[in-house]
Amino acid sequence: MDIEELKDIIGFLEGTDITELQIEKEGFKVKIRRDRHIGNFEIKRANNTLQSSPVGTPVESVDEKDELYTLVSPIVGTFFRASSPDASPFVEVGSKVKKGQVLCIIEAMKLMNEIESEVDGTIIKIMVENNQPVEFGEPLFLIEKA
Amino acid sequence: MDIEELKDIIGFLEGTDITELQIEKEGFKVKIRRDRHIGNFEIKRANNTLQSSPVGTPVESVDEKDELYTLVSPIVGTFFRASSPDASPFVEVGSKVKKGQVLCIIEAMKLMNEIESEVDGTIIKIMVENNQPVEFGEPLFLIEKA
Amino acid sequence: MKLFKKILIANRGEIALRVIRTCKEMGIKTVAVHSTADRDSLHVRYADESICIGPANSRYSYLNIPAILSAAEITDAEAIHPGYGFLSENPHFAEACATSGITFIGPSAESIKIGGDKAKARQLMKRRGIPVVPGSEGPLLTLESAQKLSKKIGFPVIIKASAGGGGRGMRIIREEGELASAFHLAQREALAAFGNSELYMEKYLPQIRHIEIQILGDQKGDVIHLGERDCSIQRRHQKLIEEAPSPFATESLRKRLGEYAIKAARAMKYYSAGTIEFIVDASGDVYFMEVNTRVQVEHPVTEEITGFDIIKEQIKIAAGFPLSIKQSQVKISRHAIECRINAEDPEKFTPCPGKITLFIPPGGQGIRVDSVAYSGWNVPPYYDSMIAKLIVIGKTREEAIAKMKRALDEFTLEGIKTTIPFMKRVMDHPDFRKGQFFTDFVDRIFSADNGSSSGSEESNYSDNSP
Amino acid sequence: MKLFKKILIANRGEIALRVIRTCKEMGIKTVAVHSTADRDSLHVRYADESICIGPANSRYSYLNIPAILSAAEITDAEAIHPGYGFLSENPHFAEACATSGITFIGPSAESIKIGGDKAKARQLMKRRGIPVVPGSEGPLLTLESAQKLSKKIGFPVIIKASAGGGGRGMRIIREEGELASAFHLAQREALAAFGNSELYMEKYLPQIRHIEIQILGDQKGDVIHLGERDCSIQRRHQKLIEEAPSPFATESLRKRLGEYAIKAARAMKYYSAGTIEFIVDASGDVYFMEVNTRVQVEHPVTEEITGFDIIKEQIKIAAGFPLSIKQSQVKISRHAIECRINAEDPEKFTPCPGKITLFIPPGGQGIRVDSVAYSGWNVPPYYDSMIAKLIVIGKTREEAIAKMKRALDEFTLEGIKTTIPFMKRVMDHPDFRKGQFFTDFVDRIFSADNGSSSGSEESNYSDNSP
Repeated sequence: MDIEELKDIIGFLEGTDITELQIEKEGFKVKIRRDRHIGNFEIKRANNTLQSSPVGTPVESVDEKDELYTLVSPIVGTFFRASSPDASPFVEVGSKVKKGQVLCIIEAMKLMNEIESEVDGTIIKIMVENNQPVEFGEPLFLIEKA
Repeated sequence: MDIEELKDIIGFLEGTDITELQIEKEGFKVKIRRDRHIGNFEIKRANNTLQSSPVGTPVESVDEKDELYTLVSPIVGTFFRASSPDASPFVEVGSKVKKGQVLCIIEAMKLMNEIESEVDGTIIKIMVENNQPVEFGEPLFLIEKA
Repeated sequence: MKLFKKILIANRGEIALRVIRTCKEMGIKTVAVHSTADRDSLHVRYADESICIGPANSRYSYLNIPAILSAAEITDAEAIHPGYGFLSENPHFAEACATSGITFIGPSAESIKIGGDKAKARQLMKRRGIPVVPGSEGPLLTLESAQKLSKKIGFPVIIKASAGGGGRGMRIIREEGELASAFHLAQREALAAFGNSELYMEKYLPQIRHIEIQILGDQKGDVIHLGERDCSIQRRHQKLIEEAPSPFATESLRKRLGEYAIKAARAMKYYSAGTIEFIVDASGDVYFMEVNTRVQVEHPVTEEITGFDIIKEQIKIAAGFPLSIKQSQVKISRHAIECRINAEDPEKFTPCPGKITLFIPPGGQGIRVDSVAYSGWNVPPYYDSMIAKLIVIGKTREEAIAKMKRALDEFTLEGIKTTIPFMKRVMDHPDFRKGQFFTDFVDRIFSADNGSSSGSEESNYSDNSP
Repeated sequence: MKLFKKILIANRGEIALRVIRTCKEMGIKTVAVHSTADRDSLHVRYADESICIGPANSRYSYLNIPAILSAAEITDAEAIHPGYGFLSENPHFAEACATSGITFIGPSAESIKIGGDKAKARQLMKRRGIPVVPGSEGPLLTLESAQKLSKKIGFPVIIKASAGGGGRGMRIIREEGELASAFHLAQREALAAFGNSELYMEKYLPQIRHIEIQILGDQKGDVIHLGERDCSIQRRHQKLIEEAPSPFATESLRKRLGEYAIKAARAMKYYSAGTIEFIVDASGDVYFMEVNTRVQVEHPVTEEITGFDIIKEQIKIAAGFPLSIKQSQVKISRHAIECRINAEDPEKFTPCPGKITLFIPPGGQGIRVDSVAYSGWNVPPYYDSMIAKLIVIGKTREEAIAKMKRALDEFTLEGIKTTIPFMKRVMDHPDFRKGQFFTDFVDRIFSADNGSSSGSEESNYSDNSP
């Protein structure tokens, strides 16, 4: 499939209520999803049962794929890439990091909380600007696992 | 499958309540998911447009199948199977009827309205008890067309 | 004297539900009637019984007198509440109910006839000493009489259909040259809309307020009034926002309007709930406009400032009870505003029926919602576009406006266009906030949009408000 | 003195939305905080900003003081409204707010401490001449002292946790033989629930009413009260239905309770909104029970009979404004009832979280709904099961009950079980209708079900009501 075909499909999807379209070519696979849910809300839980929940696990981080890891903020606060305004950032995109290495600081209630990497790997993306507020669970770093 | 086929499928999905469609070709696998509407109401019109409506046609009767015909009440009133309490019913199940033949009386505002058959055929079912109130559009007789 | 055991509501939408609510609170059973297009309507769901009376076209359903009376007969309903619109101001319907031995919950057929004949009502009120806008004494039958009269009262003049309402058959004439063609057009429009080409003429007053008085009268002849409503926020003679009390009314104006309204009701031997509509011009002069012989869309604002239930009073009066409220018990200490939320484009006011995908009405203190909408409901394209009445109540007008802004902000109505954005604009407009507006307010804010490139809405009136 | 520009609401559900509504009407910006389970909550949707502060478990989110204060800091909120429950009666939180330079919208940490220590509060009130139920002067530290005291005041007695609330750590002891094991169990329960095993003892009064007085005090020391609420319809010490005024209260009882409440508030140097709870026994004797140092779930019934906005007053008081209401302006002329609609089985009261497939709240005159529910919302299983407060307002108690019956009937809430059927039973119960009920009402109607095969609910009390 080339870009023109892709554009064609994207254009065609405008005005439909299709929310997801997956195509795989080898062996062929199509998946079309339409969202006919009410309203603008994304209703996340589809059934009434108690689901596996993050109770008791104040920090959750999401594995996107096996090789990618998203480090999310475990607390609410202000994100700093360096230990002081004059210091150089703890990491940059491309930095190799070790599990336990400090990646950033989140200031909460005048306390500087050092946030450590939970995996060995390479920083692929830094998702928050320096000196920006972050909420609980907000993605901070995308790390390609070593 | 090419793009045209894909568009065709997407077009086909419009107007259905299918929310997810998966196809895999090798070994063949299909997954279809339908999202039923919220609530107990049967929401009858699915889009916003003015549809063919019974405006100006105060009497509507429904063809169930080609050979079956449902005569519905064109007015609100009380259903009588005979012209007077002592008289015998106009028709019984099994009666052969002609188009224009009186099948029952609906009393409304002290007026006796004779309700005629709109087809030739045989009475299959009488759907309302004698001396019962009927509303507009309520099925009265099921007739097998001759 | 006994209350009814069962009432049939010959209407649909929010007013049908409104009547059902009061009946439930009074312990009276209810019968809903509906067209095939309204099977999923909440008034059908919430009534004790329901009867389908015809197809979507209201001529064969909600206006179908035999079907409605038959429905009352087969359900043993003792009385019919007509709501507003449809058959509510049809004297033949009131008479047909009487003939069928069913109580019509409204005034006498004779009162409805007077209310429906604008020219006759004007004459009656004038005789009783109630000021009317200078104009024709009786119907204007010929162009010649129209020309003669217009010279006497002076341009601009307005011609209206005697049988009219809602702006049809109505023409403003600013100079003599326009008269002839306007007269014939209005005649034709009146004939088409009301089956009656009779016209009458009035002096046209450009900057006016529409202020009306809610009255209640019993069958013994006692009449009280529940204060005024200001309905000056209109578009093409359709009310959009109503409030009570009027921000314009002084104590003396209120008293004068109340006295005129009671005099008018007595002149018509009026009983049930009704409304006497007045024009109040910029200098505070008052003129009788017309009588509405039914409950009105905007009755909740009066209910909220007085605490009374107007539908309950209507039902009790129809059953023959004397008025349970004395004029001295009518105390007004709060301010209420109603916005009519319509399924319409908020700029062009074109109807937008369709499916409401998410409906979350505002809640909390001082909020009243009268609506049959719900998540998943299809607004049918066949009827009135009003889908909700949002009423707010505050201790002061300022508080009520703050509440209305909050409520409009919170009102979640997805899937169709509504007039909510328009209502927000009005609430933010400095003239509205100051209470300085006339019936041309809506036209002015829209023409201001087109006339100036600046988006800000400046005051259109000077500050020396009356 | 200036009002706040931005307030953070450290709560969820209807009370968070309740605070947002008043803030909007006051022109104050709002920050919602939420757990990961509450992303789709209406309080998040309707606030100006929102911050996720932790996971579903409230210990790490709604009870997480550092996360909440950080959220206030990064959003520049000047004040925090704690709602009810969660951190609202935690003096450390009030102090932590002060340390962070953020105004806590509530009373002083000192007042919260007194309110939280039931035994100390009793002592204080007793010294000020407010009657308390006969019982222990200070905490009961040993079984021996409990045995001694119980002999003095006579069985039955009740032991309660000093730090308690909501029925935990509470035991009724009808004879001496039950005392030892009950004492130890209650100690253990109190320790587990509140981290404090301190108990106190009171004479147990079997037929009592729970009547409380809403107070408002400013930081200068002015205190007024807004009349009483009757909260006697409870199940296991959880209020289910509240009303104002109390059907039991005479003018003289009302006056007495009001005077005691103001005296109690002054004794605590209380400011903000608060509630002084009393026990009133069948003979009309009054005893101080406890102080609630926050806004209560049932505050709307008082708002509806007085017309005031209690949250607005709280915010103004916290900003340092003097009380804007004088005692003489508090006039009560209507009757309000609140039903707490819980996502629970209406027979067994077990929680039933899950997806609400269709939500149509009742509307029309005299109906107030405070709720964050909507069609399609998933009631999360992690928190309180209350999903809506339905409040009705009538001119009389009879009218309010008729309205409540109508509103419960109309309330459409599909997909989960709710306590609506239970509420309907109460509204139809002759004892409730007569206003003849005590705190054992709910147990009585359920045991009546089990005890008799007849389905009819007969009066459980004789007609010589006090």
